[in-house]
Amino acid sequence: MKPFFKYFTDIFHAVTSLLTGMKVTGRYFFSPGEIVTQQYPENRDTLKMFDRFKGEVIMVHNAQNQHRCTGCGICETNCPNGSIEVIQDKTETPDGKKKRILGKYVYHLGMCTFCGLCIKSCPSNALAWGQEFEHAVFDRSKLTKILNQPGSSIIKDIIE
Amino acid sequence: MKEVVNLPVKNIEEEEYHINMGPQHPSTHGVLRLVVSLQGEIVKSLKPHCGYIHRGIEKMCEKDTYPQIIHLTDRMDYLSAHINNHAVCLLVEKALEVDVPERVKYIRTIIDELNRIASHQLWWCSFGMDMGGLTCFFYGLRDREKILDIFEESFGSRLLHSYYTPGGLMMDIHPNFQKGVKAFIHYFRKKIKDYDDILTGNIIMQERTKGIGVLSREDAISYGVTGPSGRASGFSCDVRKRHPYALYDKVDFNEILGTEGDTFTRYMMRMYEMRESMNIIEQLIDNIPPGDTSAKMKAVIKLPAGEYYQRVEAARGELGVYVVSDGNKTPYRVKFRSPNFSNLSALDHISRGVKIADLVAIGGSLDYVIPDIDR
Amino acid sequence: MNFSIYDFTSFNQWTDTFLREHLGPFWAVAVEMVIIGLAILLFYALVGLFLVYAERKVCAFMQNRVGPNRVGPYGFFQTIADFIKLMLKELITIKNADQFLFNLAPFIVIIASFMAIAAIPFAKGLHAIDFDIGVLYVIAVSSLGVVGILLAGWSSNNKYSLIGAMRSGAQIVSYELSVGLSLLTIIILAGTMQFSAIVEGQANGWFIFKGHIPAFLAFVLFLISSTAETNRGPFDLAEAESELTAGFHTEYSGIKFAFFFLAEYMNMFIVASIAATVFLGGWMPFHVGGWAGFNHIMDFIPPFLWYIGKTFFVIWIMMWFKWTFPRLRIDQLLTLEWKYLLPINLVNILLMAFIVLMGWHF
Amino acid sequence: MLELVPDAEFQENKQFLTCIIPPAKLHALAVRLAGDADLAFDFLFCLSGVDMIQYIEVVYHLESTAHRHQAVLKVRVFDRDHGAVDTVCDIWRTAEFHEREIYDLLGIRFTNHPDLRRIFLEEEWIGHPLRKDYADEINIVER
Repeated sequence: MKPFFKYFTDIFHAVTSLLTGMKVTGRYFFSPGEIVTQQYPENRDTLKMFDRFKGEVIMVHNAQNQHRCTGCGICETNCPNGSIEVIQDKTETPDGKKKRILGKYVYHLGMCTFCGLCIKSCPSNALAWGQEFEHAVFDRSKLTKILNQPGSSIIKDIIE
Repeated sequence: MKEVVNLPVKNIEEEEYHINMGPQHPSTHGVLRLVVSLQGEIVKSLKPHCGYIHRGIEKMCEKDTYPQIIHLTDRMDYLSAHINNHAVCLLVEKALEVDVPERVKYIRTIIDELNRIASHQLWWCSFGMDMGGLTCFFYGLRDREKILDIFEESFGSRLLHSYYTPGGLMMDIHPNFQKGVKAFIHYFRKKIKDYDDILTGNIIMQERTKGIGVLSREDAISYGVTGPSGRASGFSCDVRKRHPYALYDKVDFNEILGTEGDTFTRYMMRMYEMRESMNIIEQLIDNIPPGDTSAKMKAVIKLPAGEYYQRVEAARGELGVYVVSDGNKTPYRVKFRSPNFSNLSALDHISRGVKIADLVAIGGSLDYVIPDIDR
Repeated sequence: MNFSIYDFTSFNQWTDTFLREHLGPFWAVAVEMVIIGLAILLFYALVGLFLVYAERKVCAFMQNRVGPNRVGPYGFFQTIADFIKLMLKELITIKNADQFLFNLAPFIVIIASFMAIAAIPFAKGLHAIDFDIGVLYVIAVSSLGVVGILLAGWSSNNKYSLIGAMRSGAQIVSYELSVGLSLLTIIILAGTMQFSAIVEGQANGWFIFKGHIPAFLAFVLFLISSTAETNRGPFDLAEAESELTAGFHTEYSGIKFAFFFLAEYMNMFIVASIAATVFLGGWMPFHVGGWAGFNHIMDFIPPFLWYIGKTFFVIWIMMWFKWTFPRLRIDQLLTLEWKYLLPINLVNILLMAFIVLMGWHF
Repeated sequence: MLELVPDAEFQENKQFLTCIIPPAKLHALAVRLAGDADLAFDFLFCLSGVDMIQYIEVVYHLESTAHRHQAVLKVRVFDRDHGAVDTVCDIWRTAEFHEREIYDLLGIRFTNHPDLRRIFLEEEWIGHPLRKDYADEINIVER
């Protein structure tokens, strides 16, 4: 007689377990307030990334188009992937001495792994994370960026 | 006219049927190729072929300095990136005999456990999908998103954080971190009931997993199956208990051991572990002491010549880092003992004689991450 | 001439006499067949497209998503866009595949589901053919589809496809029994196999209420076994995507794949309409004994809408199954049929026969 | 251990008891280490190969799950082209994959291994990438 009852209790347990599962999906079906989907291109105006979001490496420029990079190249040695190339330039200070300044700061976004070692190691805090994340381009060469803006110069009070 | 070929008469009963599962297959969770010999629906044997995403991380490490290695470890088991980072950081700290501040230990422990929960959530949803319950996939991802948002707010990225550095942390946690974690735990304690309702208790799921893919304790040790999969077989392999690091010797948590060693026990281990991780976080989250976020480290880190080994408990098992240093700023040789690599080696053993559908379930319960196997 | 949306019989007779007067009997029948064929084709396409959309929306809501919402309002034209895309896609020819069978298979599948639609009464007088063995005809025709699936799996020259097709064969052969037996339970109650008569028999109450517990049990059994027969989750072993990539239609592309896809949804529609017709009163409105006012209001809703509403309710339940449960294993699938569904069904028939014999039903 | 392998050489290591043994004695010692009730090293948690230029070292990290002690065995192979070590995958099954990995990346053969094929790289690959003298102009960029 025992297997006979077991047959029915098995069916009962099976059906209740299935109904428990159906209760969950059924509940979500009737509660559209729980929908978590974000309508991405539509919410672009309101979409704000977190301050620390690692979108890309940028060089901070102030209102006078000045940056803080001295062109020392520490970031370049710290980068594990070779995605930074600092091309140095020489300039003459008013008192006639030769001084190293930044010529071009080349940043290969396509090679960057966003480890943050360049930003951490920079002695003059010239670099920061940008929050831009829509990096898709049609041509790979567009991923190579020059971070110092044209005509920019170094802030005067930065000393090495 | 087609040519009539007289095929040699074979005994059909004995003939095996080989199928290639992968490299592109929905249930291999990446590019793993399993050559499965079938007899009807029954798996006779299988041969894993890995290496489709072998990137030579160990070779690359030989060229990089210690802080640079960190970001490579992210890319091994990308689902427990923080824990991988932790292994290298601990190794460097041990070699240099640096004491990291208490605050760093607290934060690292909390984040490791968060990472473990996130990893198990992704495992849960992909396991559900392997079983054919597609809805699980979205519930798991929905809840994992909450952790990733916390990560993104504090560390700037969602998956590959590179947050730990030798000696400390890249930066301090975000002021909202504690609030966010507490809100998440409150949220997830409710939502984990959905997991149980929809999959754990489900009769179909139980019937499909109980008694399938049994791995005995001896085999688990012999195959080096660690993590939740090893503990399901009763192999007490939790590195957090055996060789405590960070704060694991101070917090109160249980190492849950299974006895059956089947797919269902492996499943339950991870479900328990998610709850256990939440307990650990709750013990620590309110007590993070103030202090520095990094110990004093030299600008160029050079390990004294010698050999170092550090083990941590990653989400999928024991992760070991073996470094041979010759005193330079780059390691001489780095070897990662990745948990999935050893776990995969047991797949052939435990999936003999099961059906294809079970093979998928077993694979899901071993929870392999292919980049970690290939490295 | 008194046309109404409640009764199509007079409309049909009027059309028939009109055509016969003007064209003669042979051409009248030919024109009628063409009209019916086109109507069903159009209906088929519309329902198929809508069901795909409905499935995606239902599963999205169950999964906390919004589902398709880009093409048209609420993504309503998404499936049309998908269909156009599938039509324009390249038909990949498989090397070493049996080309003839490979091309034939999708047509068999779709024709089988097409034929089954003919016997279903959508409203009073609105059906293509009213057989006196309608139920038998539908069961017979709807199981033809498995031939197409087997052919598709065999001719693709793909191991996954073959495994999927063989699973499907085993599955449909065994679940056909349960479908038949659970319908038989109601046929005992109705005393006829003619669909129109079955529906008429439910004028004073749906069979699911009239037949006490056995009828309800038969409804549940029919739901389970018909879900299995249409190869839908949790019984979608033939195309189990996590095991067999896409099962029997792995190698199909473009419009041939669309045929399989449409046929799957149409099969679901057909079994749902049978469930609605046999168990839930077909196009009969919902009446509660004694509530004359309520019943009067219910009569105002056109029977066609009643029928569609019931059908979609059954379809929704089947979608609910699919998006909740994990998939069964092949041996469990057969265990479920032979150890549980079949014995219960047999006992159920006995019970029903007893009830009918004693006249205990309403 | 000394009585079993008299020519074993112990190495200074802060973390583990390290012992360098000749390749010929490895298998016998491994059987003993795994089988002996007092030692019971049943868990091979890491198996790695290191190219030391003069020789290639195979490192076995062992742990006993019962007694919680750990030890390291090292085998030095001096023959770079045809160097071979006895397999231990009959004792610790996990070694099967790890030995294939070492064979693949460092080129040490393991005798009696049931299925010694390359594990990550394709069969046609020339060279063993983790060796220090491995050169690949295309894929390895020196900085």
